Amino acid sequence: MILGPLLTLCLVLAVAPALPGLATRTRAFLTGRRGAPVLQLYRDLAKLFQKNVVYSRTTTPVFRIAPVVVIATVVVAATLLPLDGHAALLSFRGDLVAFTGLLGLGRFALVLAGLDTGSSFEGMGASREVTVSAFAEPALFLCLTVLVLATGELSLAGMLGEPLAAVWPGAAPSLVLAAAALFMLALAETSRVPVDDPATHLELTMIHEVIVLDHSGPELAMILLGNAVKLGLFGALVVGVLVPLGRLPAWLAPVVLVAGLGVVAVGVGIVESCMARLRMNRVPQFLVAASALAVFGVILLLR
Amino acid sequence: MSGLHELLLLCVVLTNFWVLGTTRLSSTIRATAIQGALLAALPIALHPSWSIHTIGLAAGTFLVKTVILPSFLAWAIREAAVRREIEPLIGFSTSLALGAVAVALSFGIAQRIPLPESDSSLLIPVALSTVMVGLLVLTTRNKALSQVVGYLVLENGIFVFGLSQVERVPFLVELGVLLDIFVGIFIMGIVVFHINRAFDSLDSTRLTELKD
Amino acid sequence: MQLLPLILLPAAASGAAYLVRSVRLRSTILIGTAAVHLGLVGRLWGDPGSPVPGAWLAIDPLGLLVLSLVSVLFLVTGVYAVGFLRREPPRGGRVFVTGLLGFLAAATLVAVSHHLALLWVGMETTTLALAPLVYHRHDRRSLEAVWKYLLLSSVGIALALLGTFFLAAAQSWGHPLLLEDLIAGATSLHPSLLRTAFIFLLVGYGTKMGLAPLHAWKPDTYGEAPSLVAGLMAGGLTSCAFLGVARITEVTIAAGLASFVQPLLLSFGVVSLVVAAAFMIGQGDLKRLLAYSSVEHMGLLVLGLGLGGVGPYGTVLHLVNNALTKGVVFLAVGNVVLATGSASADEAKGILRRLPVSGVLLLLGLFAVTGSPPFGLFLSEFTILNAAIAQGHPWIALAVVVLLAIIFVGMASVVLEVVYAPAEHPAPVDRESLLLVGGPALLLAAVLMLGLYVPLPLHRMLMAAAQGLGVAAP
Amino acid sequence: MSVLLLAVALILAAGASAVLLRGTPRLADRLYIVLMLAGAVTGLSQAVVVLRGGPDISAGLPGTLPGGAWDFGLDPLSAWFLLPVLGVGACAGVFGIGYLGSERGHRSVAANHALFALLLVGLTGVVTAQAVVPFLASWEVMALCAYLLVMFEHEQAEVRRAGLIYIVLTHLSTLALIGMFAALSANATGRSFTELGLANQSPGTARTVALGLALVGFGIKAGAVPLHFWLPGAHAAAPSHVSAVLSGVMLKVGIYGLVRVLFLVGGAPAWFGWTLFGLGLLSGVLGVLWALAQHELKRLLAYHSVENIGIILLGLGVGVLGVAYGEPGVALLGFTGALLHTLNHALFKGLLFLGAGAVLRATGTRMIDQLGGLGRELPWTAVAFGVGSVAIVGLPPLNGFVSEWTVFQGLLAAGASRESLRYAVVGAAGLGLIGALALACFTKLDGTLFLGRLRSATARPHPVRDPGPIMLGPMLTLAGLCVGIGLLPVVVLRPARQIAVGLVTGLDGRDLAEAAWIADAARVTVLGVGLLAVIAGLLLLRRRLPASGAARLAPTWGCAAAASTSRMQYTASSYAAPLLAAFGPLAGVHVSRTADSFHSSAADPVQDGVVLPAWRMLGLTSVLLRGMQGGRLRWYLLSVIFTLVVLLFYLTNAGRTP
Repeated sequence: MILGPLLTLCLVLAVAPALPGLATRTRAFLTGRRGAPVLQLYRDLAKLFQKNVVYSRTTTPVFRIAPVVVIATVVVAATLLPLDGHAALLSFRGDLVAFTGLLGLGRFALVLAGLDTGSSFEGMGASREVTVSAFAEPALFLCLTVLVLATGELSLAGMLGEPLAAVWPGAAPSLVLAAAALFMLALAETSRVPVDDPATHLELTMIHEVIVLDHSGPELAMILLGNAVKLGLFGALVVGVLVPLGRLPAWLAPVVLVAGLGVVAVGVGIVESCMARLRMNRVPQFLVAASALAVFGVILLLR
Repeated sequence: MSGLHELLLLCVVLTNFWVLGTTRLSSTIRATAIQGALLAALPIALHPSWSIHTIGLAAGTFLVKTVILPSFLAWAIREAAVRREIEPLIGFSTSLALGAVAVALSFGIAQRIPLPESDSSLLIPVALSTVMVGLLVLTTRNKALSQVVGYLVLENGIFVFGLSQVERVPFLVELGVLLDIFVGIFIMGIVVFHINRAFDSLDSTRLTELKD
Repeated sequence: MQLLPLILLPAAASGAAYLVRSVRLRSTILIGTAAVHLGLVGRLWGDPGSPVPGAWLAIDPLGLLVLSLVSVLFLVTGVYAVGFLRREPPRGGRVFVTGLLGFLAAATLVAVSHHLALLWVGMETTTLALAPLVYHRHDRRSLEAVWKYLLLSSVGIALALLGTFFLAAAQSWGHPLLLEDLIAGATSLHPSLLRTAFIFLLVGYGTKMGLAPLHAWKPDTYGEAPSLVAGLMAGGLTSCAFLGVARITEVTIAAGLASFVQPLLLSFGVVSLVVAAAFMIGQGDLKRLLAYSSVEHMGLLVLGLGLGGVGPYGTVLHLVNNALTKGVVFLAVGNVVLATGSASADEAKGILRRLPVSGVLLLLGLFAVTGSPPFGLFLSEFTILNAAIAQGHPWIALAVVVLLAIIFVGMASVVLEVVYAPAEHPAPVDRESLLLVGGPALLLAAVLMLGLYVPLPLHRMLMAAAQGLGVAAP
Repeated sequence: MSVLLLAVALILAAGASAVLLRGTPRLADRLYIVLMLAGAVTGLSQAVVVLRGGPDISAGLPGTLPGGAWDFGLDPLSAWFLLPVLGVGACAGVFGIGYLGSERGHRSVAANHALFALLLVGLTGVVTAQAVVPFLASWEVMALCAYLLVMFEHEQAEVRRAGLIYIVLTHLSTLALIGMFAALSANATGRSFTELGLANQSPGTARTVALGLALVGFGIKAGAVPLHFWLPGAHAAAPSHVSAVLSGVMLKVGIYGLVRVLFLVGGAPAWFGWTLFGLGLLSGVLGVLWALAQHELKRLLAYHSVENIGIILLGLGVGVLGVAYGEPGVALLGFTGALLHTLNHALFKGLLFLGAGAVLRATGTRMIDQLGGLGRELPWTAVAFGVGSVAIVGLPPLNGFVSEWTVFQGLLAAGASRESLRYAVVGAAGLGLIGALALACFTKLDGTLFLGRLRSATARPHPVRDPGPIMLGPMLTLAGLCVGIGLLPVVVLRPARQIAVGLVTGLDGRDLAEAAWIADAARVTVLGVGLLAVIAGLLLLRRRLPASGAARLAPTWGCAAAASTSRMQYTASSYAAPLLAAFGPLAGVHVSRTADSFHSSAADPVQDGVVLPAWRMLGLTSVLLRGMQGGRLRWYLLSVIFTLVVLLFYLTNAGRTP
């Protein structure tokens, strides 16, 4: 029984590193450049895992444990999602709180690691990271609330699985709004344009990149991987909301899922190519807009 | 002899006006002395039955209100050696006018609020007007001593009122009342004396140190 | 006729105290009289004696309650006075003791007299007996205080006499002005005359109680009189004055005029609370502060009286608690004044360090007098609030809660500063004489006990006392 | 009951020993610790017995009215709240021995210990009292002991100010409670809780008044916005182990009171539920926001207590609404979540205050921006504090998560229900915001205190070290409990749920089935253990990597800038600035700029913006009345006459009707 979800999980973990590459490639293509190959991140990870590490003298064990926590939380969070729309490895009432909680724990560790170096740059990055997340969190909960109200289920496996497919006709508008909001959140949580620019080289404009400034070798690799998987998870949420995977046969669902992830990545790329990056103090408004979409969804269901 | 007490009561009213109108402390005291005498006469006039009660009451009243207190107050003035003029807050004519108003008012009230029936239709109105005049003096005079006089007048008014109940209130109590008033005035006099020493004036408007 | 000695003994003692020259002997007379008086009162609890029809002097529960309060408070104050006179310059010792004992006699007369005119005589006498004590310090301020005290109280009391005559006029049956007959023949009383009488008596005795807006003499007098005298006034004199109000209320309610009486009492109560609260904000002088607190508690007394239901029970309980608590706080403040020479919050500071015992007494006294559990006043205030809500006056209850809160801020901000703030010129720790702290400590213990539970005999007595005031069992 | 009495006696004995043996401090301390722990264990054992379904315990003395009987008792609700009282209380007490050790000589430490013991006894009395007078008496003992403990350093003006604000508000709450009980007992035959309950089953004026006053009285004690402002000052002024009890336990007494009242009146109306809900949302968001703005360690923690109280009130509100709208399942979740969070907050907030105390003792400052890099010097303190922070943010796998998870379920289930109760779902978003802000706040705190480098230019007088076992022991104990509950929630979930069942009417079989709950709890355990396992595994794996061997040490990469000094680190204030800026004036940050200085300070919008101005206004208006006491005898006489005239008018008009 748990074999299917397990396989899907491994699949998602496997394809996740390709997603950022895909997004970047799309962006390059649309802006008329060749850009790095889609599988670039795999190579980087492979290289980084081989590399030796440099630690700042200021740092404490927190700095070394953080990357592990980051990736561990993302992976465990993945077990709560019914990736293929049928079942999740682990599911209980209100597990969506655990899902967000785990992502939060990862962020907690990452931010502390940044502060551990005592560098003003990384302090700045950490500050921005928590600022962004402070506005992202309510939006995420509103999106999940839409699902709860639509399906009446309290567990992710329920609200993204068969019951969701059943209520689609009735709740379509709200669900679309929620999906849109989730997509915006995906941009924010995985630090893409317009919230952050992974391609920038000026520390003062960075959010995510500047936190990991001092990380090197395997630690850096884990953080990059974790970020990629996070994108995968949010993509999976979007796909799960929009596509009634639960109705598909068990062998087909994973394929559709991967395809959907690809679409999401391309979408990210398109957004990056046609949007400029927002000023730091405008970022909250972007996320408030996402919440607004979700709130509309909620209101549609409440009335 | 019902005419007599009516006459006495009218005299009481006149003494009230005297107290209001005169400009000298000593003469206000004389006025109260005479008022006391009138009050002493009233019980007998009202209750011709020569009972111990009325006699005693009359005697006691006369003793306290005509003899002792006025002489005591006069002594206080002499000791204090103060300027004898009264500086009222409001002019004499005004206070007289107010006194007249008080009399009118008390006759008016006599109709409005229910009052004990008494042998004389004048008794209650006069009592009330005397009470009002007492309060008037108390509130409008600046000299401590004249305030004592005002208090005395007030008490006189109440005494007149009490006469309507004279057979209801036992003799002993009447004496107790008299004694209390006597002691009260006595202590006030002493305080006035001290005030004069401490502030070298009887002007009670100077007593405004204690406030919030 | 076991009541006469109660009056004559202190009267005689007061005369004696004036005659003797030796301070020691005078103190002995004072304390001895107080003790014997208390003993006699205690015997009355045993057997109140059978009421003699038509007797002017009789003992009833409410009267006995007030009598006991005065007696207890007087013994404590007397003991304190001995210590006080030792510390003060000897001047005035004679008049002082004489006045105290005279007050005891007069208060006893008030408590036991069932003839309302006689009650008036006693009331006036209490006023006069305490006047020389207010003037104890013989300076301008105390002179001003005693002048205002005398004149206002006398005018008030004069109005009460007028009211008494009105009452006599209203009566057409039984011995004149005799409480029993008034109540028994209440229905035969002339209603509108009775109303007039009630108003005059309420204003008259209300002035002596210090109900706002008739309270003006209180802060000045309490502020200038020696603390123990102020305490005796706030605990004893006001209780006597309240007895006057209670008597006439008994009669009026018995005559079926409750609907006329209660609004008056309620409005006096609320106004007193408001005025007390307003004047306590930013009040810098401890004794004036306590004076306003006394206004507040008088307000609560009449409030409970006016509420009906269990209100009167709360009132009589409050009477007891208030008397004892006032003793505590005034005597504690007295120690502060003795030590620092001032009762103003700016000059008296660091009391906890300098007078540890009195400091603690003052601190606990603050909480007791503001009705914090488990001190007695909380229980009576609880009962009064209970009556307010049960009788359908929730807004009065809420108003009382808010006003009590404001009052607490006013008191706490001053007292806590006096207790805790470090003094400008740190002084060594005084060793406090037992005479000065023993009494208040005992009173505080009693107040605490009353908050935890009301002993059965006292409860019965309170019930009986509240009966006449139109009470339902709480 | 005798066991509980024994516990109380032991705790009192501990206090007494502290005073009587002042002469021999070391003996006194040992005895204090032993007696305190013995008392706590005794009492806790009794509580556990009751919580495990043992029979309720009750005892009392008959009393006369108006006071009524003196009943005490231990039902599951009391037992539940007894856990934090004695558990956290005892830990803090032991910690206090070490904490105040250095104060001996120039302060009355012994008295402090004795008062602390008395405070615990008062708290025990409050949660076990079953009648009005014993409740209020214990309540005031608690409040006054707390006051005296707060005034420990009363020679400082700001301590006295904080004390005054505290005592004023606590007295106001006492008055409100007196009024509340007066209303509840308006129609009651006696003064015991059972009798009050019987008298107030049906709605009516008295009950409405009582509920309103309960909100004020218990709201103040619990520190719900806008009645919270006594809390930061008092917590900052008190010695840290006292702060731990004030925040961890005394606030909870307010919650206990609310729940007890709900028990009495049997199902409160909807308006009450919505009020609780609104207060909860307000307290939660504003509490954490204001916490983020603080520069001072203990004030920050105090504001976090406001936030957590908000979460608890959210749960209570959902519970009441569930009952009011006939959704027992929702109500059950709400109440359970509230009760759970009460216990959990007691644990981790106690832990955090003790940690703050350790930091304060080591460094002598409470100003966050002067600290830094303590992690290397105080490793154990850092670990304990870190556990506390993760717990308070509500992240898995610690206990904070368990309770917030339950409250969330309540909110979402409310949304899924059909009644107008479903609007409560907005609370979920609010709770999400609260969580994210809390994360920001505690990353700021941990990062600034323990990580990076020391910020203050002033070199420390002496090298700092972890405190001794007396102080470390309690901290680690509490940390262990946080982890334990997080990994094995079922232990606390079941009793909490049992109590909630007693509060909810009209439960059907589906809601009553406990199995589903236990299964979910078990899955949470799996989640937590799994997470730890994955982390451990990955760490091992990391060891195996070829590159693991030679790690090179270098200075922090300054982005090609010159070597950065410790002054260049991000301060806590700058860390929080962008987030606070997004909330504008609501955050209550006051900035003062001059040509050469920039200073930001945190004010309490309620206290400094509303209450104090209002009080000043009151003072001004009262001045208008002062004229009455102008010192002129004439006016006094006139006021007497005036009164007389007014009454005579009343007589002639209203008086006519007999």
